[in-house]
Amino acid sequence: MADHAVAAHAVHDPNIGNTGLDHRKMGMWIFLGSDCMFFGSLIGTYLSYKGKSLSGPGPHDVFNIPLTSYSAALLLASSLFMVLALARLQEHRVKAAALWLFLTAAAGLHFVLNQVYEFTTFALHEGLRLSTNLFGSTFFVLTGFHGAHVTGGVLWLTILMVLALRGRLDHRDYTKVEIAGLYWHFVDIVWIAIFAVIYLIP
Amino acid sequence: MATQAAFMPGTEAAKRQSVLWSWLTTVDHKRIGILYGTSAFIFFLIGGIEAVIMRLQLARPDNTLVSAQTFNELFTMHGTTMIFLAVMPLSASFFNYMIPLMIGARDVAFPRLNALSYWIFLAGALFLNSSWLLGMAPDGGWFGYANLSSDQFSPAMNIDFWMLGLQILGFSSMLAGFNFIVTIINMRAPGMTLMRMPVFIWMSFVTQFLLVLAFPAITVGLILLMFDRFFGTLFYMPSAGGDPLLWQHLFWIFGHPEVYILILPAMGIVSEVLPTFARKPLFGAPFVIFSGITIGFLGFGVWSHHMFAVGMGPVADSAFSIATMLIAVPTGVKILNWIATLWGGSLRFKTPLYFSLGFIAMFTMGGLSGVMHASPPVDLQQTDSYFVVAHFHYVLFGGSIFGLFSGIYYWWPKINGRLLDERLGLWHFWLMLIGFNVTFFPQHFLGLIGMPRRIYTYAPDLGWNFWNMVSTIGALIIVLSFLIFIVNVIKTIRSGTVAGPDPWDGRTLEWSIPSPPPVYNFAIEPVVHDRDEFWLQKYGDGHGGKPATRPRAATAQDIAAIHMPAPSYWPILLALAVAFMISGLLVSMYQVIAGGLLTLIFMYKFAMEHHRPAPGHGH
Amino acid sequence: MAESHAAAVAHSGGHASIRTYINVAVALTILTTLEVASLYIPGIPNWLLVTALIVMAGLKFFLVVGFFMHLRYDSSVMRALFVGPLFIAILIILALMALFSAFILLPHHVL
Amino acid sequence: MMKRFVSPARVRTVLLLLAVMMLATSCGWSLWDNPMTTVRPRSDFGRWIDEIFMLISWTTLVIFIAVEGGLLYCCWRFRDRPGAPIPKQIHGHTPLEIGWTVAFALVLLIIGIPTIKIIFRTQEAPAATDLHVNVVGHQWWWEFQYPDYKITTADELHLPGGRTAAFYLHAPDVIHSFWMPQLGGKRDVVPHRVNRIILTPDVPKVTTEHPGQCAEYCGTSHANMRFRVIVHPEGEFEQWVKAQQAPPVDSTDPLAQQGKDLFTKSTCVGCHSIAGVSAGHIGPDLTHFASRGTFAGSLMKSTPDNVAKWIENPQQMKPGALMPNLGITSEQSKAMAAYLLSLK
Repeated sequence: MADHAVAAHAVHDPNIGNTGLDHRKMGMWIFLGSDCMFFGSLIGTYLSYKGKSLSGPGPHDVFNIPLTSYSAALLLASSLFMVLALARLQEHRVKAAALWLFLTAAAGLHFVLNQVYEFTTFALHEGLRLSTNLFGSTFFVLTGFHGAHVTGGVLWLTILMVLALRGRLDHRDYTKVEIAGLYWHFVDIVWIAIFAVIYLIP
Repeated sequence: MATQAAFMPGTEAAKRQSVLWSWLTTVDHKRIGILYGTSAFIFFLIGGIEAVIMRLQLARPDNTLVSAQTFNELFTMHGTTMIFLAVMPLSASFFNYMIPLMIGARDVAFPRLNALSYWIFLAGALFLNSSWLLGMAPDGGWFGYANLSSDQFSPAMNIDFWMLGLQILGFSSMLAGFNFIVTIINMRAPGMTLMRMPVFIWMSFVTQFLLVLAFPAITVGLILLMFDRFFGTLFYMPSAGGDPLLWQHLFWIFGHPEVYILILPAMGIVSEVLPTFARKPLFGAPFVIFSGITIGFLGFGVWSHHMFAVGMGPVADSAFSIATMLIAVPTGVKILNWIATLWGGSLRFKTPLYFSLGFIAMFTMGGLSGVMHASPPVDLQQTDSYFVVAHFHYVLFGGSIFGLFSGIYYWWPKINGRLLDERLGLWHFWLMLIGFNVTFFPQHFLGLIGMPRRIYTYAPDLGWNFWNMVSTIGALIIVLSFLIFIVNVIKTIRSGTVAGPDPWDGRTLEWSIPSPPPVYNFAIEPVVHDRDEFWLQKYGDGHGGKPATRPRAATAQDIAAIHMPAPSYWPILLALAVAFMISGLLVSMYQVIAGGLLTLIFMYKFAMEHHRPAPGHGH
Repeated sequence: MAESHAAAVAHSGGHASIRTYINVAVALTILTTLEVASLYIPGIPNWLLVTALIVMAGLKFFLVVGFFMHLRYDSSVMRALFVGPLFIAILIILALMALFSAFILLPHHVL
Repeated sequence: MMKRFVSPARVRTVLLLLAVMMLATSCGWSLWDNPMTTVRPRSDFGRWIDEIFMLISWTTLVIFIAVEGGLLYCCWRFRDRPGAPIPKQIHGHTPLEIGWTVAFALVLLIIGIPTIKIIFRTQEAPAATDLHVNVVGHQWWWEFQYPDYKITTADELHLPGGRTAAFYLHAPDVIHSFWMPQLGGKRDVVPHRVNRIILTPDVPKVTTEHPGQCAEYCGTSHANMRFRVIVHPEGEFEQWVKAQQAPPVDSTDPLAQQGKDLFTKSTCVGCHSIAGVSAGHIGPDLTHFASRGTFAGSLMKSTPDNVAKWIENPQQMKPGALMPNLGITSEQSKAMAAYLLSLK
């Protein structure tokens, strides 16, 4: 039966369509397109409500720009780690790929922890909660959903790393890692937008 | 995936599986299509019963058949059911069954994801309807306008059922959308360029984009509502500066493309049925296709025409009015192209053609009344009145339902292998056409003489009595027509005339294979030269060109080499976990957490099902 | 270098070389620094700050999508699948913003 | 199976159907003159809308006849005949298709240009001389305030014919929609936002009544959120204003006296205001309750019977109403009804 399957693989990879493109990768790109609309709606909500809170605190009472810049840098660096992991995998250097995957996930986790710290500071020291004012509602929901995306990505990358360390992931699984990478970079570009539009623009 | 034991009819493994288990774990696009279609029809009947109760209540002024609360629940659930649980899944059933057949593929790109979409849909539908059993059916309208939907004004769980149910259904639709976009782009038979795709495939393709791009907007709207209701945020809270109109915008950014999600598949079906029964190609297919794309694209820029009365100011009113009128152009082009398809043809009047002609006639009326309220001043009189009720029933019933039933009569022999009864089919058609017009045409009058929507009762001295009674009688005629359809199905499902592979002298690839098709659809992958490939194989191009070569006959070896995806129980388990997690929001946070963990674990299992086994395992 | 690049392209639908990645990462770092620094320029007019921030964020966006996500090298199908929705999303954000300031907002207590 | 699509029997059926449809439609025409009709406008605003509605109706009627006629003609002319050859495989005709695309666009210009003119004409700024009316949509009744005259009334809107009125729409709870069909289009009443309608009612020969209703679903008793617009001929409006401004006169009727006593001692005063008696602001102002013909969201005529029944059991008459059942006996409610109906 196994021979059978291998033969079939050799003839035609079921994941490659008649256009020569990979189903999974194409599916991921459409998902990301759809996610653009998701974050677009959230960012649109934030911007529509900008400056319409009836009470404080406002964005510039609470934002810690140096910390957030550090977080932004973390995500950018993790994006670099991600492409390096992919390159190593392609060179059949599975252990090195696992290392870069680990660093990517670690940077992501660090980002999430920064966010947890940021949220608790806002809630406990600045008096900004979900129900404080419109800014609190829009800010926490927007950045919270981004944080949830990052957390999901960290989980995904960790699983890939473990698989690689256990010898269950190699260059044949390039596409599996690549689509995880696409997702990861997307989370990064959403943060690029959030960082500029929410944190930096006065 | 080829790495697992292939599910082949007639093998020992297949025989050992019980029938039920094989349906629960199926990943065959045809079976999933049948599941979608059957569920959708059942929900269509439920939505229909809700409609009839409302019509009975409104038959007379000051009627007391149902209470105000029940009536509000009825119209909320009627709208939600018909849109999300009847028309959309009925379209989905055609996407599932027909897309692979018409593009010459053996399955969809992600068969297990396809099963997951269905099970999530079913879970969401059952969740939504379970509210009836608890006596807490949603009562905020299918549009659920904030801030009536807020904690303050709707403290009971009715709105929660609606909000969470819609969220679940949204996941299902988006997953299906990803799947079909990849399927259509990536799995077309060799030679089938985009412009050689059948028009039904094109319309489905546009619909999928609308699904994946429109649903995120309502997902966000619902998330904000959920946070408002459960976690005390202020998004739709006027007292805190929140604007209830934000909901309306997010809802209609989704809601208007949704209208095209409902109508485009029906337009695709009509574009297949007319050429088949006129025995000539669709007139100006590229125009029809580009019209569909234009409608889809413009559909994202007109949402505020549902909100002309909210006071957006003259500039926004004008902009959205112009955009809305622009959409009438591609729609009108389609109608003329369909009529031109009939011109010079040789029309064989079979049931599917009747329904398609009914579609054109009724949809035209819906389209024209739509042009009326594209004009904001006129809309100020017509919006939220029965005129609008009449309008969108002409579009969604006269359009979508007629189109979808055209598809049912057209493809039923392909799916079931037997024809539906022609005489009963005509009875169904004529009663439905008459009943439909008797029900909904008078509602134009009612709207123009001032009857607002969503009222459970009215005073006797406003001149609405007669037309309401007429409308109710019409609704009963519609009920009769569907009873005839059910009789037709029961009568012919096992004993109808055997259809054979090509009962209508069809034009597209699905008619080139047996009815019902084998699990693998095509024994030999077809090579495509034309939009009407099968017609070309049979008759040539009509300009003296030779008929296209048919694929060679399949040998036993060919068939043995086909590998179909193995059945899987992870889709249904994952769907259950998702439903368990989301329904936990109504029960306890522990259930949400447990459901979330289960979802994660099942997702992992789902993803790893066909991953290479660890080295040293088995091989 | 060129050969390995070509090989890589042939292998997996194409992507850039490691050096390109590093260059992109450096560019991203510089842009981020500039973004944050521009906040602290004394007396910078608001419109200039906003424009500069949007341009820089747009550049970063383009760099990540184009190079890290290989969209520059990928099939035009993939590009269309992402850029189309992105375009619609941006239009909708802009439309929402326009709608929410264009409403007639009279003071609440005209009574 | 369907060889003879056009048989004499079928033609007769179609003709019969057409006759029935025409009959039905003519019934429709005679029904346009209903109290809430939108096509017999009685104000400038209503007429502007009607003008453009008629323009669109006639335009679309022409298209309708052409399209449906063409469809029926095709069905008859190109029906399958026994032994017919395979028709010519025509794939399209580009100039023709471009032609009708452009034609549709031109038709839309006919509709679009006047539409935009009227959008702007109907949303002009109010003038200082306009009669200022605050419309407040409550779940489920309407409050009308005339700040210039310091009058507040409920479910009954009085307007002077021929004078431009500017309505400012307020919603303290959820979204409603203010609709006076015969006087023009509706506008939503949205919390935290003040929308406007400006219109000039025609001068009627005699005092005219136009029913109106909430048109945006607003909860359980949405259907019961009605009101009446009363347009006065010249001079009469001022009389009405004077009557409303006057304080209520105590009735000498002992039953009414007893009712007043009950009213002032009950929880009624917490919600309702009667000048000189109570100052609640949750329910309708009752100072001149008896001057209005209807009450409770214009649901019922103000007869002693109705009012008493309502006080006893409001929930039964208007499901979900915010006025609770207060456990008032039928004797007490009769007395209170007598009191309220003495408030002319």
